[in-house]
Amino acid sequence: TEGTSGQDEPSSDGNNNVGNEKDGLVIGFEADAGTLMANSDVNYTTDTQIRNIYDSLIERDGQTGEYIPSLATEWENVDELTWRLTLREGVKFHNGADFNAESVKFSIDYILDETNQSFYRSRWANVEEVTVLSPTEVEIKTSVPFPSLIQRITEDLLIMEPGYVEEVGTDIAAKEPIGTGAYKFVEWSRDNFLKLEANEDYWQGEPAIKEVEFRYIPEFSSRMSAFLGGEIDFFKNIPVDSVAEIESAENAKIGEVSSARINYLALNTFHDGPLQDVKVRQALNYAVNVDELLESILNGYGTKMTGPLAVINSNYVETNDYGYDPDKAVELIEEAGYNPEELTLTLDTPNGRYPMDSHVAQGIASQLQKIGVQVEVQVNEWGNHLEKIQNREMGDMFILGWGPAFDPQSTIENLFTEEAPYSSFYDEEIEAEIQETNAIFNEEDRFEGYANLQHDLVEQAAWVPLWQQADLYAINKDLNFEPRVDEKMQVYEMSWN
Amino acid sequence: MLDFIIKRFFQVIVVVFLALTVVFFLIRISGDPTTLFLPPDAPKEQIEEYKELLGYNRPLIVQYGDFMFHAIQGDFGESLRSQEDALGIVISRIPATFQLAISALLIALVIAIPLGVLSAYKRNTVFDKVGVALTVVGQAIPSFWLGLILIYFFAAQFKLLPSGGGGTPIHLILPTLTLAAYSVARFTRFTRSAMLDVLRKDYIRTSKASGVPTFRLIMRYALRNSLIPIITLVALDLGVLLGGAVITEVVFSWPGVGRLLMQSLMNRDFPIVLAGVFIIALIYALVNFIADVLYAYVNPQIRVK
Amino acid sequence: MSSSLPQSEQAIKNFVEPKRKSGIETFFSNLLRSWTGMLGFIIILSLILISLLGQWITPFDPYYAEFGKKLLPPMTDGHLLGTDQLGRDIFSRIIMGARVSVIIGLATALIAGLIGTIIGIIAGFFRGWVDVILMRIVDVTLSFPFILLVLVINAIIGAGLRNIIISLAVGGWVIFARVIRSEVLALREKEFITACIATGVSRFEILIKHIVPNLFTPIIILASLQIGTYIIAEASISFLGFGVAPSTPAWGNMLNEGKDYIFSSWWLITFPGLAIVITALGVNLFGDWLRDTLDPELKGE
Amino acid sequence: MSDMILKVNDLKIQFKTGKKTVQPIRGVDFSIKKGETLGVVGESGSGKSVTSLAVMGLLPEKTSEIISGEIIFDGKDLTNLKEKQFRKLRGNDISMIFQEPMTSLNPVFTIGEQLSEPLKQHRKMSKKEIESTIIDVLNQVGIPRAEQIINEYPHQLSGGMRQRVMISLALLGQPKLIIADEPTTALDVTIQAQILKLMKDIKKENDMSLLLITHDLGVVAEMCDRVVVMYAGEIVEVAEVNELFDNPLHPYTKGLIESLPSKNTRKNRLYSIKGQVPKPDEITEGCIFANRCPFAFEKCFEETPPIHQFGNHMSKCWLQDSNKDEVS
Amino acid sequence: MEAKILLEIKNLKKHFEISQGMFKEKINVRAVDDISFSIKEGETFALVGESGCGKSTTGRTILRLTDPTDGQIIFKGKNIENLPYNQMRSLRNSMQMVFQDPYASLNPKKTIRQILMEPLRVHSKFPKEERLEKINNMLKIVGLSEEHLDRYPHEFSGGQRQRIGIARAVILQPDFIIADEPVSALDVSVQSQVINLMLDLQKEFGLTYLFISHDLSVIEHMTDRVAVMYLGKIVEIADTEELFANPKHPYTQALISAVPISHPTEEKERIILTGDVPSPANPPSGCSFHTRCPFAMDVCRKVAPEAKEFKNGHKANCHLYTDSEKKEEKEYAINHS
Ligand SMILES: Nc1ncnc2c1ncn2[C@@H]1O[C@H](COP(=O)(O)OP(=O)(O)OP(=O)(O)O)[C@@H](O)[C@H]1O
Ligand SMILES: Nc1ncnc2c1ncn2[C@@H]1O[C@H](COP(=O)(O)OP(=O)(O)OP(=O)(O)O)[C@@H](O)[C@H]1O
Ligand SMILES: [Mg+2]
Ligand SMILES: [Mg+2]
Repeated sequence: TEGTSGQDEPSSDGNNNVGNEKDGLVIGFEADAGTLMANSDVNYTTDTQIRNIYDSLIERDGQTGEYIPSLATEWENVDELTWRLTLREGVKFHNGADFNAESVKFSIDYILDETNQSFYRSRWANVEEVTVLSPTEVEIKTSVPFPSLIQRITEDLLIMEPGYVEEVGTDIAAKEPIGTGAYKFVEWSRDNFLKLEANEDYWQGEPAIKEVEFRYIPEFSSRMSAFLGGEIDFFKNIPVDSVAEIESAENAKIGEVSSARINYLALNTFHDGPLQDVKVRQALNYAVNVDELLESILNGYGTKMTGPLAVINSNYVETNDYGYDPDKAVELIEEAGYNPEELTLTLDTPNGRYPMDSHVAQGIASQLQKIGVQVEVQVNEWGNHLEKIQNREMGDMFILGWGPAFDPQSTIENLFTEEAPYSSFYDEEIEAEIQETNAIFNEEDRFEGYANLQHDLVEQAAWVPLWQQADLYAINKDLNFEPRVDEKMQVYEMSWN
Repeated sequence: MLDFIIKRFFQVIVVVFLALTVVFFLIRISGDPTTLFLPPDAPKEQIEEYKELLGYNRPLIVQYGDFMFHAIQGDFGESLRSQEDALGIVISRIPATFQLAISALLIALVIAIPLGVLSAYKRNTVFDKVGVALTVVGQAIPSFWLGLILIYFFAAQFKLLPSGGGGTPIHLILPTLTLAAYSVARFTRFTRSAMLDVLRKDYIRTSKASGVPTFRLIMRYALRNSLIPIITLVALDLGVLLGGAVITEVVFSWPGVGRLLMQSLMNRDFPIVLAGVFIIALIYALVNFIADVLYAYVNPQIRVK
Repeated sequence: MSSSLPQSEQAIKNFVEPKRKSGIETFFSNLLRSWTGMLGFIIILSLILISLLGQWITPFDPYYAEFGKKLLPPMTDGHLLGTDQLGRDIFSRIIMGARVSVIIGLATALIAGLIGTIIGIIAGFFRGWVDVILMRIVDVTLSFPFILLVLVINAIIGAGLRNIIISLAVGGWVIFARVIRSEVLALREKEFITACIATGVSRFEILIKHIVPNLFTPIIILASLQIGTYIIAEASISFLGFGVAPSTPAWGNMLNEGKDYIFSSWWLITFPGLAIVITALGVNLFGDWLRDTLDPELKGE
Repeated sequence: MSDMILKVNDLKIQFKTGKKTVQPIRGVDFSIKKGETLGVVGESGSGKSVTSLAVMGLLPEKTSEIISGEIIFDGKDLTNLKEKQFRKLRGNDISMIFQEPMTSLNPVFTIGEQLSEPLKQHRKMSKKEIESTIIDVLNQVGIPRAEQIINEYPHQLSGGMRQRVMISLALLGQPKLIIADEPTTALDVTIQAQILKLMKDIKKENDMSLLLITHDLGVVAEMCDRVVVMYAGEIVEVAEVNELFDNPLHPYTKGLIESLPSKNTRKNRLYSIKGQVPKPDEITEGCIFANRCPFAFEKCFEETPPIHQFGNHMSKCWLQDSNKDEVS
Repeated sequence: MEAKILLEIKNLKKHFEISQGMFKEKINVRAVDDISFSIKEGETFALVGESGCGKSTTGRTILRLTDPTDGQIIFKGKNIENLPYNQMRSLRNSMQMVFQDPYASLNPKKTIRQILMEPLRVHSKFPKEERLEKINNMLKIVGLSEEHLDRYPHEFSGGQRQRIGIARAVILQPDFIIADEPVSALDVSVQSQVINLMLDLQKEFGLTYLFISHDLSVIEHMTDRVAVMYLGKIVEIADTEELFANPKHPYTQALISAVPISHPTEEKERIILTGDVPSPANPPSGCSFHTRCPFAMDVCRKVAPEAKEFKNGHKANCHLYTDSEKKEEKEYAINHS
C-alpha cells in the first residue's frame, strides 16, 4: 500500500526542504555500526550502512532478490571446487587506487585470517585459496563442493582497498573507510551519526543524493518524532500500529516490502516430550490460525508462509497448507495419546526483536488455549533467548526469525539439522536427505532435492511456519525509494522528486 | 592537605577496584557473550575458538587476574562488537554525558536556588505553599515519563523541538529539562529548608540586630551559610544525575556513556560494561572529592590556613 | 476557615484532657492536622487495598488480549482508560500493576531495611575493623549511582519480580546501613546509654533493649522515604526493558510497551505514568509527614 | 518623663505554635532611665528573652503577635513601627548582646566583615574609616591583636573573646541603650568576671543605659541599679537593688534569695520553693505563683493580684493588699 | 576516728585522640593529666574547675565509662582500672552516677517503671515481688509518686527528671555516687530542691559523693573536701572550709574571687584573670596556669610545680610555695594583693 497522504498542502513546512533543491538525505537508524571495517561484523546495522561505502562483487536485485553483477561482471564454476570471477574494469577506490583482482583476494583473505577475528570466518571456512589470474580475474578454490559460495560472496564480501589498509592499519581503516561505493566517508560520531558524501566518480554514475547522514536514534518514538518533525527523511521498522499515524501525516508515505526475513514458531524435538511425536506437531500446525494472527496482530503486514521456505527463496515450491482446523488438532493430539486438556507447553519469545513478537506469542497461546492446551509464555531478553536456543535449553516452543533467506541450502541446513538449534528440529531421515541434497551440484537435481525436502519438512511438521516479515518504512513523500527485499538501504538507488 | 589528597586517592582506588571486582564476577557468572556476536550459523568449533581467543574458557580467577593486570594499565580489552579499545570508546562518550549532566545541573541550580531562597523568605505564603507542593510533585515524577510527556507535547504535538539525537543545543533542551526536573525539585526543597534552618540561627538574629536589611541578610549572610549543605547535596546528586542520564540518554537517544552502557549490557559487550563501570565510579569518586574540597573552601571552620 | 473548625476543636479537647492517648490515637490526631500527610496516607491506603483486592475489582481480565479491540481510546466500550496494543483493558492492568509496585516497594524496603539495619547496627555498635570493612563496602556501593547499580545488577542476574527485588535491595541496603550506623554511633554517645553502662547493664542488653528500640523511628522514616524511590526505580528499569517480565502488568512495563504508541495513542503512556506519579507522591507525602512528626531533627538528612 | 529612655507598658505577647496559641508575656511594665542599669531576673522560660526581642523588633514575624501594650523608646512607640524604621534603630540606637557567644557569630564571615555591618548600615564611611573604627572598638573591649583578629573567623576565637566581639558589635553604633541577654551565662566564672567588669566600665565610659537580663541574683547584685523580677511572663516585683535584697516583698523573690546557698547554713537543707515553674499553657486563674507560694490564701487562687506600689518598690501580690495584711 | 578510704586515685591519665576533620592532623587532648586523690567513706568530695578542665572525664574514668590511659583506680582496696566489662558490671551496684543533663540521661522510650526496674533486675537485687515496692518507696523519697510509674521521661519537668536520675542511682543502695553537675541544668528554684534531696539521701543511706560542679557556692555549701582542677591537673586540694577561707593557689584564689557577690552592698576584692583557658590539646609548658597567673615567675614557665603540703592535708601545686625560705613572704604577698 503506497502512502496516500492527505491533501496536497503547499509544502512550506518550516524546516523541511522545498522540493527539488534538496539533495541531502538523513536516515533515522536504530543503532550505530559496530565498525566501519568491511568483512568484520555480521550485524545488519553495520552492513546496511557500510554497503554505501563499499561495493560487493555480486548484488541482489532489490525486488526479486536475484543475483546481478556488481564489481564482478561474470562468475562461473570451473569445476566442483573451483570458481572463477571476471571483474569490472576501470573502477577506482575513493582514494584513487584501482580496483582489481588483488583487492578481491585481499578482502577474502582478510576474512580468512584468524587474527582479524572476522565474525564471517566460519562461513568461509570451506574456501581454500584465492588466486589472482589477472588484474580482472580471480579464482577461488574450495575444499569441498560449496554451492553457496555465490551467496556468501553476495551477502558477506565487500571489497576493501589493500594499499590503504596496509598503509594506515586496521584501526584507522575501521574508522575512516575507503571503498569503491557510491558514497565517500566524511565523519563518524559514535552513537550519534555517520556522514557520507556522494562519490562523483562512481562507476555507476554520479549519485542523485549528494549527502547522506545515518542518524542513530534507538527509540522508536524519538525516530518517529524526528521523522514527523522533518529531521529525518526515512526510517525502517515502524510498528504496524503506527502505520496509520504516518500515513495521515502530510509529508509522509509508507514503504512496504515483503522481506526475506521469515518468522516462525519452532517446535523443539531435541529433548523428550510430546513434540517428538509428529502428530502433536501437526496438531499444532492445525491449531495455530496464522491468518488471524496476521490480520489482528500485524494488521495484515506480512506474507503468510506454508512451508520451510519463503516465496522469495530460490528453489521455493508451494507446499501443502495445514490451514486452521482445531477439531483435527484435538483429534491428532488424542491419537498421539495425549489429552489436550492436560497438555501444558511452554512458549519462549523475544520482545521487540521481530514485529509484535511477544504479542504474537500471546496470540498463539490464546489460540492453543481454545483447543484446551495450556501455554506458558515466557518472554526473554534477546541475548538470553538466543543463548537458550544455542545451549539447547529451550522448552517446547519458541518464536524466532531467520533471514535474509534467499538460498535454500543455507536456510534448510541452518534450521533443520541436528547441528543447528535454530528450529531445534531433528529427524534422522530428514538429516540424511539434507546432507544428500546439499552435495548435489546439478541445478535440476538440486531443485528436485529441495522440492522434496520442503514437502517432507511440511509433512513432518518440522515447525509452524508463520510469515515473511513485512518491512515497513516511513518515507518522506518526496523521496523516491523502493524498499528492498534484503533490508538494505542503498542510497544510490534513491532520489528526490 | 597533601595527606588528605593521598588518603582520598587511596580510598578512590579501593572503591574503584572493589566496584570492578564485583561487576566482573557478576558479569562472568551471568553468561557468555560469544553467542551474540557470532553469526547464528556459526559452528560450535568457531564458538569454542572464539571463547578461547577471548579467554573465556579459563578458570574464572585466572580471567580475573588477567583482567585486573591489564585494567591497572588502563587496558580493559577490546569491545567485543567493534574490536576497538573499550576504555577509549567509553571515554569518547564522556563529553556528551557531561554536556547533559552539567547543563542539567546548571539549570537546576539556576532555577532551584533562587526559588528555594524565595520560598524560604516568603515562608507560609501562597507562593511558598504552591512552590513546596510543586517540588513534592516534581520529585514524584519519574524522569522517563516526564521525557515521554515532553516528547509528546514538544515533539509530537507541536513539533517545536527535536525529540532525540545529539549535537546541537536545540537537541539538548528536552533531555536537559527532563534530567533537571528532579534536581530542581530536590534542590529547591533543600535550599528552602537549609535556608530556613539558617534563618533560625542565632547569628542571623545578630545580623538583624545590627540593622541589616532583610534582602541583604538573605543574599549576603544566610545564603553563604546555606551553600555549605547545598554543595554537599549537589555533589551527591551528581550521582543521581549521572544515573538519571542513563534513562534520559535512552529516551532521547543521547549519545553518552549511559546509553553506551545500556546497549553494552544488552549486547553483553562486557569490556565496555567494565570500562563504563570504571569510568563512572571514577567520575563519581572524583566529584565527591571535589565536593569535599569545595566544602572545605566555603566552610572556614575546616579551611587550611 | 470554617471547615477546619471541628479539627481545631478536637485539638483543643485533646489538649485540655491530659489523659494519655494510645499510639494509634495520637497517630490519627496528628495525621488529621496535616492535609498533606492525610493525602499521602489515603493514597497509600487505597494503593494497598487496590493491590489486595486487585482480582476482584478489575472490570476486565487484565491479561486477556482481545485483538479486535486494540488501542481503543478512553471511555469507549466500557474501557474506562481505553485498551492497549493487544486490546487489554488499561484500567484493569493499572489496578493489577499496583500490586507489583506495592510488592516491590514493601518487599525491597523490608529486605534492604533488614539487611541494612543489621549491618548498620553491627558496624556502629562493634566498630573497629568490622566497621571499617562494612563501611568500605557501603562506600563502594554508594560510589555508583543507585539506578545504574540496580540496572547493571538486574541486567546481569536477569528479569523477573524476584530478581528486581534482589537488585533493588542490593542497591538499597547501604542507605539504611549508613543511617543506622550513624544513629547507633550517636546513640552510643547518648547519656542514657552511658547511664545504662553505669547501672551495669550488659552490652547485649544495651544493644537489644536500649539501642534497637530507639532505631525504630529512623528506620520507619527512612523506609517510608525509600519506598517511593524503589517504586520509581522499578518502573524505570522495567521501562528500560530489564525489570519484571514483560507480560506482567506493571506500570513500568506498560510505559515501555506504550512508548511506541506515543504518537497515536496517548493514553497508553499517560495513565500508567500518572499512577506512578500519584503513588510516589503519596508515599513521599506520607514519608515527609512521618519524618516531620516523628523526628523533626532528621530533616537535614 | 524625659529621663526615661525606654518605657514598656502592659506588654502582652502571644505565639502561635501549630493550632495552639500561647501567651508567654502576660502584661509587663517597666522603664529604664538614662544611664541606668536595669536588671531583669527570672527563671528559664519566664519571658525575659521574648521581652527583649520585642524591644528590638526581632520577634518572629509570622508566629508572634504583640496583642497589647506599648514600647516607648526615646518618645517613640516601637510596637507599630515599620520594619524599615526599626532597622534604623537597631545596631544604632539600641544594640543587643546575646546569650550564646558560640552561636551568635556567623561562622563563615570574618570578624571584620561582621563588625563592619552596623557601620555600613548606619554610617557613611569609607573602608578605611570603617576598619579603623572597628579596631578602636576592639581595643576598647580589650581584644589583643585587633588588626589580625578582624581577618579571623569566629571559630578561631575562644568563648570569652567572642563575647567581647559581640560587645564591640553592640558598641559600634554608639547606642543609647544596650540590651544584654544573659551575656555571661555560657561563660566560666573567671571569664564572667572579666566580661562583667568590662561591661561596667564601658557603660560608664559611653553613658548608655543597660538592660541586663539574667537568672543569676549574684550578677544582679553586682551590676544593677534597679531590678525587675519576672515569673511566668509577668513582672512580680520591681525595686532598687539594695531594697530588693534587703526587703523583698514578693514571696517568689523572697524564696529566690532565701534559697541561695550562701544564705543557708553549710551542710544543712537549703530553703526551697516547692513545685516548679508552670509552662505557659499551664497557667490558671489567680496569682501565677499561688500554687507554689507558702503564704497563698483563697484569694490568691481566684483573682490576679494588682500591682502594689510603695515608693519605687512595686510588688504584685495580695499580701501587700492593705485590706489583708494579717500574714507576716 | 579516722574514716576508711573508699576510693583512691593514683596518677590517673586520660588522653583523647581526636581527628580534626580531614584537613588537619590528629591532636591529643590531655583531658585528665596525672591526677591523684582519695575519697573517704561518707564524705562529699568535690571537683571544681572551669569548663573543659577534665572534671567529667575524671568522673567517667573512675566509673570506667571510658578506659583510663594510665594510672590506678582503687575502689574499696581493689584495683579496678583493668577490670573487664563484665566484672566491672557486678561492681556497679556499689558505685553509681547522676548525670548533668536530666533530658539526655533517661531513655525516652522507657517508662519510669522500666528505668527504675532495670538496675534491680540487672543486679538481681531484692526478690522479684519486692522490687515494685522498693521502687514505689524510692519514688516517694525523691518526691514523686506511684502514679508516675508508667509515664515516659518527656512527661516530666527537668527537676523531676533529675530526681528520677537520682532515684535510679540510689535504688541499688550503692556506697558511692558520682554526681556530675547534677544541678547545673536546673532552674534556681528547683536547684535547691535537688540539693536538699541529695543531702537527705546521704544522711539516710550513708552515701559517699564525688560531687562535680563549677558552682562554688554550691560546693561551699555541701561538700567536705574540694579538689580544684585546671587543664587536666589538680592544682589544689583542701577541706572545703579551709579552701574557701585560705586558698593557696593563685588560680583557686582567682576562682573564688570571681564568684559574684551575694548582696549589692558586699565589697569584694577581685583578682581578674587575663586571657582564656588554654586548650588541653596544647597546654602551656611548665605550670599550665602561668599564662594567666598574676604572680608568674620564670620558673613557672619551665618547670611543672610539685604538690606542696600544708596543714590538714591541704595541698597546692605552685612554685610560690616550693621555695621554703620565701614562703611566708609570698603568702603574705598573695593574701594582700
Ligand atoms: N518563637 C517562639 N514560639 C513559641 N513560643 C516561644 C517562642 N519563643 C519563646 N517562646 C516561649 O516563651 C516563653 C518565654 O521564653 P523566653 O525565651 O523569653 O524565656 P527566658 O526567660 O529568656 O528563658 P531562658 O532563661 O531560658 O532564656 C517560653 O515558655 C517559650 O517557650
Ligand atoms: N570523648 C571525648 N573525645 C575527645 N575529647 C574529649 C572527650 N570527652 C572530653 N573531651 C575533652 O576533654 C577535655 C575535658 O573535658 P570534660 O568534659 O572532662 O570537661 P569538664 O571539666 O567536665 O567541662 P564542663 O564543665 O564543660 O563539663 C575537654 O577539652 C574536652 O573537649
Ligand atoms: Mg532567654
Ligand atoms: Mg562536664
